[in-house]
Amino acid sequence: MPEQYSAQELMVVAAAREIREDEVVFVGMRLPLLAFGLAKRTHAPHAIGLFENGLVRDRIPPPALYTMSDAPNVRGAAWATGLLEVMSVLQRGDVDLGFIGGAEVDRFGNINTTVIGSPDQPTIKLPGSGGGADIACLAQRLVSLMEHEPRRLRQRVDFITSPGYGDGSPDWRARQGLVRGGPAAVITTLGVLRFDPSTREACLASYHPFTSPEAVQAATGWPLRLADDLQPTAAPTAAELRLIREADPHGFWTR
Amino acid sequence: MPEQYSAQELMVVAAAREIREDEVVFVGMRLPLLAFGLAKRTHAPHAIGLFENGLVRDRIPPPALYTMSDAPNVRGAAWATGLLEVMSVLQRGDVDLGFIGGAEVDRFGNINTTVIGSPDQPTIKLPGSGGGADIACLAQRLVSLMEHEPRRLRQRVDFITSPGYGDGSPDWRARQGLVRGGPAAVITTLGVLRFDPSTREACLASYHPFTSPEAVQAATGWPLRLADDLQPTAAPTAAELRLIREADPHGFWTR
Amino acid sequence: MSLPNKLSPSLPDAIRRLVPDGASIALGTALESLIPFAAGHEIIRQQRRDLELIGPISDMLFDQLIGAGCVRRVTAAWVGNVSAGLGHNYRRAVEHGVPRSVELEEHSNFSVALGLQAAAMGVPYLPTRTLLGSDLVRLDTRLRPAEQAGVLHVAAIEPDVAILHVQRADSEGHAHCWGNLGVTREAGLAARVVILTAEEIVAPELLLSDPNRILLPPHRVSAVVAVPGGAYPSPVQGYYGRDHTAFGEYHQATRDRDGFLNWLQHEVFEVPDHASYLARLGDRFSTLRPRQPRLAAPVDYA
Amino acid sequence: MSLPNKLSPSLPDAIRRLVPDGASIALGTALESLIPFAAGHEIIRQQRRDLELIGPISDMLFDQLIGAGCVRRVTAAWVGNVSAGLGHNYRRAVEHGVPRSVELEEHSNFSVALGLQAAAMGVPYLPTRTLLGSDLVRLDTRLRPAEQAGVLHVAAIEPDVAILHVQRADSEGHAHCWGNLGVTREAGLAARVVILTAEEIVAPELLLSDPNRILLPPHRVSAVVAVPGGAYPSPVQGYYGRDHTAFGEYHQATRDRDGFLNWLQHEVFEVPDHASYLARLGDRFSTLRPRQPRLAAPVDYA
Repeated sequence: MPEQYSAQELMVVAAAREIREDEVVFVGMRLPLLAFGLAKRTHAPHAIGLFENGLVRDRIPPPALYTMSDAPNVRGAAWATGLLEVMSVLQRGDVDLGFIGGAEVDRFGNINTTVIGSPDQPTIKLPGSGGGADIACLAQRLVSLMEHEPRRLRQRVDFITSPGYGDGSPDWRARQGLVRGGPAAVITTLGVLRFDPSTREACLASYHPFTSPEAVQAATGWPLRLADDLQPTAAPTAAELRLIREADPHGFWTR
Repeated sequence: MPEQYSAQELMVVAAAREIREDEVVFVGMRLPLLAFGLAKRTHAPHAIGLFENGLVRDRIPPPALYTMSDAPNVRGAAWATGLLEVMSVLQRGDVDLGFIGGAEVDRFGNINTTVIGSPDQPTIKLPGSGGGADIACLAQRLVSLMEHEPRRLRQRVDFITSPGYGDGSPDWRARQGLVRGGPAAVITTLGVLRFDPSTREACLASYHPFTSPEAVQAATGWPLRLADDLQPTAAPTAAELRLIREADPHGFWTR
Repeated sequence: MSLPNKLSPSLPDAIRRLVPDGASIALGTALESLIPFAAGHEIIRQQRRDLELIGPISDMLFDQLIGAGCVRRVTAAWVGNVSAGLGHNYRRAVEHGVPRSVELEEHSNFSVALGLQAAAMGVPYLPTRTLLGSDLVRLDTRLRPAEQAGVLHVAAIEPDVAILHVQRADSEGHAHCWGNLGVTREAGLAARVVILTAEEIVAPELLLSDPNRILLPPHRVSAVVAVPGGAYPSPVQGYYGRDHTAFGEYHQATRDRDGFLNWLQHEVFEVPDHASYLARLGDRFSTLRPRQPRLAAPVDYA
Repeated sequence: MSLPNKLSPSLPDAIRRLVPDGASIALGTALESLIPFAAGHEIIRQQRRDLELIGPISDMLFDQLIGAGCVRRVTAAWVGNVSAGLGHNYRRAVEHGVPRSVELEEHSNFSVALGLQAAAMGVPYLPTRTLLGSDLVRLDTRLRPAEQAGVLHVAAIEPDVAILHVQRADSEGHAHCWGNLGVTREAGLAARVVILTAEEIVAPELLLSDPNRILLPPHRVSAVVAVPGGAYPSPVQGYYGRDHTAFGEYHQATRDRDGFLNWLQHEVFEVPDHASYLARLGDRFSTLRPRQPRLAAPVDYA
């Protein structure tokens, strides 16, 4: 009988699968940090992780981290330095894959973490970019993680903090001067969205086993297209769940 | 009976006197390094010295250094870092006084360490700027040290590696965009030249006790003006000579 | 032979002398660790006003200073609570002007670092390829398109004051700081005045024995203050871990304005100084101490 | 858990694989110390041609490579012999085209560092206030006036290869390097290929015990080679001092072209590898070893 798992645990597994062997990954905190550790313990043992506080790790992150600056994450790091050094590695083009979270994402993968409403008259002031905009601009591929609700997956975000494909026109990123990158996937609590190479539109590539394509569409703020090869997201294996639960023993991030 | 001393020893003493208490000094090698040590052991114990290899020292340099990167100069440094960090401190305006050497200097304090003849058809290829041009552009005051010969103190240098007052027009540095600085003194084997505040011309401020104003003028490649308060350079005291000889025990730089 | 004494007799003294009303202050420069909470709380106790806060991701301390009414302007990449997300005081100030409205200059982590680095390097700007296509460029006048396409210039950010918490320092301004550094070095090289709060004051010889680990050249440091536990509840590598609970508790306690005012009274105003605060914490602080050392491999400067 | 093995079986192997004819190579990045003389001599033995050498103040090694006919172009701030001043081979090449003419891109120390840093940061240029009013700006096309008055832009310098000598490294590309660093880190972050020559190969755990001292992120390192004594006659902090006499002797021996060719034959071509060279030096090398350790103060990462 398959083991029970949370949506967050499935998101960690889906995010880990985005990491390929030998890649340099801009990690950040929360679920992506767990995904990085899972990938290193399974299919990508040589992956290297960057943290914007000024750390690079090539060893498996220790368990029970609450922030990237927790002392155990510093111990055994492959480089402890400054934010500028790590961001420069990113800007140079060395980062294959970057992860970010967000308050809302739109049809073309643009992410808002700045403000709901207008900057002059905010309905909700969000905390801001952090390093998110930098990763979205400068990584070779971007994967974002998000709670799947209609108010979070929107036709158009109120404010583009971290650029995706802009208005969806094929040369939008190039016109901004962005020399690489763009969203590869949005991993949500309900499914995985990927971007149509011609329309730049986010489409449902897989839905999590506990939901349905229709339910995902209903929870999305635009008419969500289904990929031709739509399928259920592969459930976590027992081994994957064990590794995630070792890394997040109190279920702080995944329960 | 006054002690015998070399021209180089007198130059070290004269250079040390240019360093004021609490100043941040861009030091470099050879005689300026000895001058920095002497100043710290006499009138400027709190002076801080910068070295372009990436060192900052606030302790007295150890004796018998041949290069700024000799191991004893690193030990006990107040900062061991990179060239860019030290140059950034200079560019920020933190350096009160910088020392440089040179192959030739002209009437307006411009220094050439690049080429005798033209860059296309060099008569003598000189080693180049090193950090000299940076110090000349960015320190609050510049002091250069030079052998005094007519071919080295010239009406006009073949090539301005390290800018002084350019063509001598009062706003020359400002027109180049230089926000500060300019030569304060040229200390030679025969005397100390200082710059007329109105004409920017190097004038003889003092001649070393073993020579005469006329002999200095004869060894200079332009009609050298004498300062109104021209006097002999104060000879090194016995205590100063003892300290210099402790720092350069084999007389490598000063004999 | 040694440099003049920069030791400040107390944190209140250093704040009084060096942090005037209206100052721009870089704080929380290492991101989640080494946050100078003790110094920030002393600023609140001294009721400084009209400050500009400068930082990258700035955990909880910015929210506290904003709620206490000390802040006129925030120049930062992220303001909130790393454990819990949003910062309630930041939201109240920006959404409703409570206790006062706050001007924002919103950055990414990279752009705020580049602005500080420009000031540290003494140049008017630094170029970058980040933030192209981000709406932040429309709002932030410090970000300007360069002549060359695909490049932005980030104008220099020169704080009046940087308050940096370090593991150990001496009376002359030398300091050792290790772990993730964030923008600590850039802020220290950029600011007009640098205050170091240190877990320990040690002999200069100890620090000069490892010059590669020294944080800043000594002439850049204005004052050094011994503040053991001064980063609590944020972590200090080698000294104590993070009190995660404190961040969650703060988030819960400050959901409404009255809750924050209670928190402020109890956690800041009723506390005469940081030593009393730690004494009151008792075991809660001491259990954060590491159980066994993890020493770095020896290094020989012979 | 560990990264792939980057250890090269020998210096000749690493040079053969990673330094092709025509490559641009950053060398001598720490200025007077940690100069990779052993690697440079191996490049001479393998008779590489048409190289571009990149560096700040570059002691004696550049002069040797130029005299050996390996060099097409020099991008540097200073080429000579720090102990003696001029470099005879450099003069012969530039003044008389012997053994071949050499293109020059002349910099100041600061501008060459900024060019490397621009490449390390992934930007097309970095701004500076140095070199304004210097004739170097007229010659060096990498230096261009910015739109803003009083600012120059230094275009990025991206070496094909950086050869960096370090105190200790492991098979995965982690390295510790201490003392004055010059432009070592910038060159390592800028170059397409990084070769580390190391006094010692140590266990990764030793290096990871002090991540703040690690030189570069491991993905930037292409190959690691054990070359004890590999910087001789330049110094390596903690391992050996500078052989000042060697610099003076070289200056005397290479005053004319025949003298240099003799030197080259005896000091490079007749030497099969660096270990043989050190063996031949015997006491002359071993007396440069420090007599007693000078350990850095312990640091606790707990």
